[in-house]
Amino acid sequence: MYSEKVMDHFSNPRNVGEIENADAVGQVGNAKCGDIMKMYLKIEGDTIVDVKFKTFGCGSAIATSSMATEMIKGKTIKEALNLTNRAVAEALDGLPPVKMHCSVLAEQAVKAAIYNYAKEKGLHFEELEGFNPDEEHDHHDHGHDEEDH
Amino acid sequence: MYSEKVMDHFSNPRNVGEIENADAVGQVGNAKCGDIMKMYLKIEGDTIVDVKFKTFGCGSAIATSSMATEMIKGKTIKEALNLTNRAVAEALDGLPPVKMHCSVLAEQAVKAAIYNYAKEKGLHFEELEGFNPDEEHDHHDHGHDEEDH
Amino acid sequence: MKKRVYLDYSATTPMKKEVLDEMLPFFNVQFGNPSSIHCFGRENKSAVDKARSTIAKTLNAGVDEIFFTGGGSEADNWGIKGVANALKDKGKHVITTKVEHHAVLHTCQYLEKDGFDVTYLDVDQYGMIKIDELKAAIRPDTILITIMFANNEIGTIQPIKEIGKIAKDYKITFHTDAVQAYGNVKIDVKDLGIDLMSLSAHKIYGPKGIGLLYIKKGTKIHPIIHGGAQERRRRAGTENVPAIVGFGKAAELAYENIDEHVNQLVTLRNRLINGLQEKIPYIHLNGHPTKRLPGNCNISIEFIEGEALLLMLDMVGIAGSSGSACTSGSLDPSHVLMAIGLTHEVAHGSLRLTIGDYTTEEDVDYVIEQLPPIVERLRQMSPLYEKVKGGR
Amino acid sequence: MKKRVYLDYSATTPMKKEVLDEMLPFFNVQFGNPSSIHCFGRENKSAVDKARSTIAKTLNAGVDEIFFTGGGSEADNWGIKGVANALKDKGKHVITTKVEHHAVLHTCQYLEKDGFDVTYLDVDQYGMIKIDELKAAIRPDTILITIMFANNEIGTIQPIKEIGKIAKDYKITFHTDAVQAYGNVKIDVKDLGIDLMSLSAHKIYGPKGIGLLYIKKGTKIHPIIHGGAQERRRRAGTENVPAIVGFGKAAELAYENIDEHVNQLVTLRNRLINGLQEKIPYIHLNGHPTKRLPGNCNISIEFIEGEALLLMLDMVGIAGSSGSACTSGSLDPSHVLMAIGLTHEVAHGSLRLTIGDYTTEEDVDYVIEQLPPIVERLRQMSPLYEKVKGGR
Ligand SMILES: Cc1ncc(COP(=O)(O)O)c(C=O)c1O
Ligand SMILES: Cc1ncc(COP(=O)(O)O)c(C=O)c1O
Repeated sequence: MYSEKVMDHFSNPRNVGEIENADAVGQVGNAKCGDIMKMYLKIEGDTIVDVKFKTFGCGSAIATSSMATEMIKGKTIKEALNLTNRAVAEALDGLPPVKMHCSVLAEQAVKAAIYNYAKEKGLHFEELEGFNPDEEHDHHDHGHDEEDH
Repeated sequence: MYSEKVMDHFSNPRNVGEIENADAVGQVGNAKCGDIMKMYLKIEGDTIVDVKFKTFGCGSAIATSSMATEMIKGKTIKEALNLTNRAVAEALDGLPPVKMHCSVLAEQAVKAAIYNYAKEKGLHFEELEGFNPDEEHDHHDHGHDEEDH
Repeated sequence: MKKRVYLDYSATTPMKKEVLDEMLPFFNVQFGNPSSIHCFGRENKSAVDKARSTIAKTLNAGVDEIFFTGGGSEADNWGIKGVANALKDKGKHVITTKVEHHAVLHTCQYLEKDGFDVTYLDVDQYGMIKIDELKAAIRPDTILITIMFANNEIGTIQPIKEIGKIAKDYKITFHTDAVQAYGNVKIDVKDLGIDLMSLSAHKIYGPKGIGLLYIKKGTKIHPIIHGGAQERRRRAGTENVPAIVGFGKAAELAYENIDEHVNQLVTLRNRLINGLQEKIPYIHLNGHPTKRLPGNCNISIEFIEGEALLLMLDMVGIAGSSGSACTSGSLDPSHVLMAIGLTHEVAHGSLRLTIGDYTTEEDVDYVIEQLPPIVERLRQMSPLYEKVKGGR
Repeated sequence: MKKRVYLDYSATTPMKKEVLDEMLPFFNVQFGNPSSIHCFGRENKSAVDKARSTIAKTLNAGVDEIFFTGGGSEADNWGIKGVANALKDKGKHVITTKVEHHAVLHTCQYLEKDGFDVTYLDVDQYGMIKIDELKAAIRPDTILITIMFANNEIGTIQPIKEIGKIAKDYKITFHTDAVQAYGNVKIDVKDLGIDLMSLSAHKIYGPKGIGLLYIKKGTKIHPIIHGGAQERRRRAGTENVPAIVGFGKAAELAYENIDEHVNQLVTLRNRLINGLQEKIPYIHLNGHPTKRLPGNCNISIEFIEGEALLLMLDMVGIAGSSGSACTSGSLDPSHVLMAIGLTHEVAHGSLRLTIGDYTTEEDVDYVIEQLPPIVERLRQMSPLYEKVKGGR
């Protein structure tokens, strides 16, 4: 059901762990849905010099976390904010429809960390306009066509 | 589904045919139900000296006709009138429940022939009281337990 | 061993060796539940997907329009009750015919008890519905038309494309029971305008206990077997993997050489019909002379009764049927034969011989040789025959 | 080949060789339709009768009380909807539990849409219903109690005999889903006071796609698959002869040495539970400690999620499940685990390992060896675990 890329990132996840004294930390998801992602960023200037994650969740939650950290490491904050869930999913050679919410979660986790960072530092990023880290996203629509049953 | 006896009487039926100038002829059943039995009797005194049948019907209709003719041949009219459908069925080592109506038909065919004979000759047999050869018997209740469907 | 000639392919077929071979590993090697996450399950999921796609292709349907069931009867029940329940707020009128298989007929009768109104269309002497009568039967509250593709007893093939067109014009859901047609007729669900269609594998040399309902995308229908999330949440129950795989293989075999298959059946069937008609007086063919299933020969043999005939045929090793095999629990004359206007006695004397892929010319000739004396023997016993011999 | 350890016997089982051997002739040699009159059919009728009688004996039921279906889900749907429809004039209240299989639960929910009233009984921390609550739920319009025999996820066995007694006292029809219990528990339908019971062959090393509904003589129930006269006019569809024969053989094998079979499973299961509990902190057993299915081990492993766990287990060749296999189309936490009071996160971390006839001590030891490092690895990735390591 998963691509080889997903299985690779699941079984050998990159950047697992915590960053002591991280500059930015963001956590999204909740245990009810079975996925919690926590991201730690080390930021120098406007560059993300290090990133780590911890994830409670299914195979694709772990794989998307891993892929997302790889994709933003060494990038600017702006670039990181422009990371979309589709880009993460594509980088993994796709996700099953029922798992697309995991990639959404990964995007949200990056945003949440930067949101917290911006709040602390009094910075403003237009990419974060309208973003609310506590919002309950309907990321658990499993995409079944329940049409009429 | 049929006993060996039934199959024997079906594949080698005894007394098939007609009797020219029979003393008694009786026909029961109708094409709607798929069974018509016609019996011809040759009667001397009060003895059935010969009997033949013709049957349009299923395997057990043919077998019960054959068995019934065997059972009344050489018997007195009274004895023939006392032939029950159960006796015919038993003599055949039983019939499937859905086929019991065939044995009823055989009993009726004998009775009908004697009824006609009695009418013609002005005879009276107490065994025929209440017997009406034209009555529609519910002999096509196939015995299914349709309980509640 | 005694000669055995099986001419009851419409009742059921032997499974082809290729089908069995394909199924075998799934019984005890690759036996996992396809809904499971582990490899025992995953490998089966792809086997199921493959079968689904093979079958979809034979119908010009999408893979997401094929839903496996426990047989043709379940598919018929689902198609009809599922739509009736989904649309009952829109209307409660259903149109069908007098010649449907019992799986359709009894389902419609059950709906009647449930407050639905059902029109049973008449058919002509060949078992064909009349398009005008179908149109006339349509009401504002008609929600479903269910008309079989090909009749299981007399083989008559209905004008499905015309029916599909009418259903579309009036925006009525159209279900067809194609259990007998599948494998014997080319079916393009899109071209024919079919919304729902029932199939069964054991009629095409596949396994028993597996069928399917084709559901055109967007068709409103409720499930009838609720439970697990299988079949995209529409038909619950652990997938019958070996049977699905077998169904897929049987479908592939049926359609890879369908023209040849049909030609062969038609040739043999005509040989049989002609041979019998030449040798036996007072018989006539039931069903449409040309618009009929390739393997179907249904004849009425006057003055004798079908069961006795079947028993005598059985004694010489010939397997046929009288009316539908499914209805033989009751020996009432077939509703199909009554609907085409036969009298009770002629209906009782009907014989259905259905030819299939393993039937040979020799088999057919054997029947042509064996049947006439049997018929004559039974006629000699029949009180209905004497009149004719005397009279006509 | 890589080591493969199948511990998902509750999802489905491999078919036993003896079962397959028994089935094989019926696919293409003795393939006739048992409803047919000819010998191809007759010989199959007796094979079906034999299987029916074998199974009836294992249940202390009459042969005329066994009705084959296309699986356990169909049997559940039939038992429930069939009674609801037959008795709806008497009342429209049904009692069930919160821990039923989806085949029961979703059927009950469908009835609710249809105007029925359903009480879903709570269960205690072990998944047991409380007899007092059952009694309290009974109303004058209660027509059906449907409570599963043994739970498919956590293995808890309900007090069926007490339930049967209450149902009888109140003259309410009692249906039980014994799909998981059959073959693992001795079942005497008369002694237990069961009116209707669903079984499925593929859980006892028999074929998929075949199940049955036991219907106590005299029980009022409508069919749900209408059509031909099969199964004494109660369940239409050409009999799935090979599968019925296989079901019969599987039943025979299951009950000829049931005590031994159960002992073996219990021994291995306890070895597994004890081994894991010794080696892994923060885990606990779900379900009743003693009143549980012999092969069932269901544990919650805190701080990690089940799917990830299953994938890692799969990589080392171990097949388990997290929640019911049938529900894995949705990854919502199992309703059963929620009903016994687990929090969402603990429910997500549940692992079901079910042991069967082919499980060896070696298999169990392999799991006890492989699981702890996997759990530790996933916990190291989990943001929920850090707090504990820091805190507790
Ligand atoms: C308790 C229970 N009931 C019903 C079912 C459904 O049975 P089947 O898969 O044969 O439809 C299952 C298994 O899937 C089950 O475990
Ligand atoms: C036209 C038709 N519909 C439905 C069925 C029922 O199919 P099944 O026996 O697979 O339930 C049959 C055959 O029995 C049939 O011939």
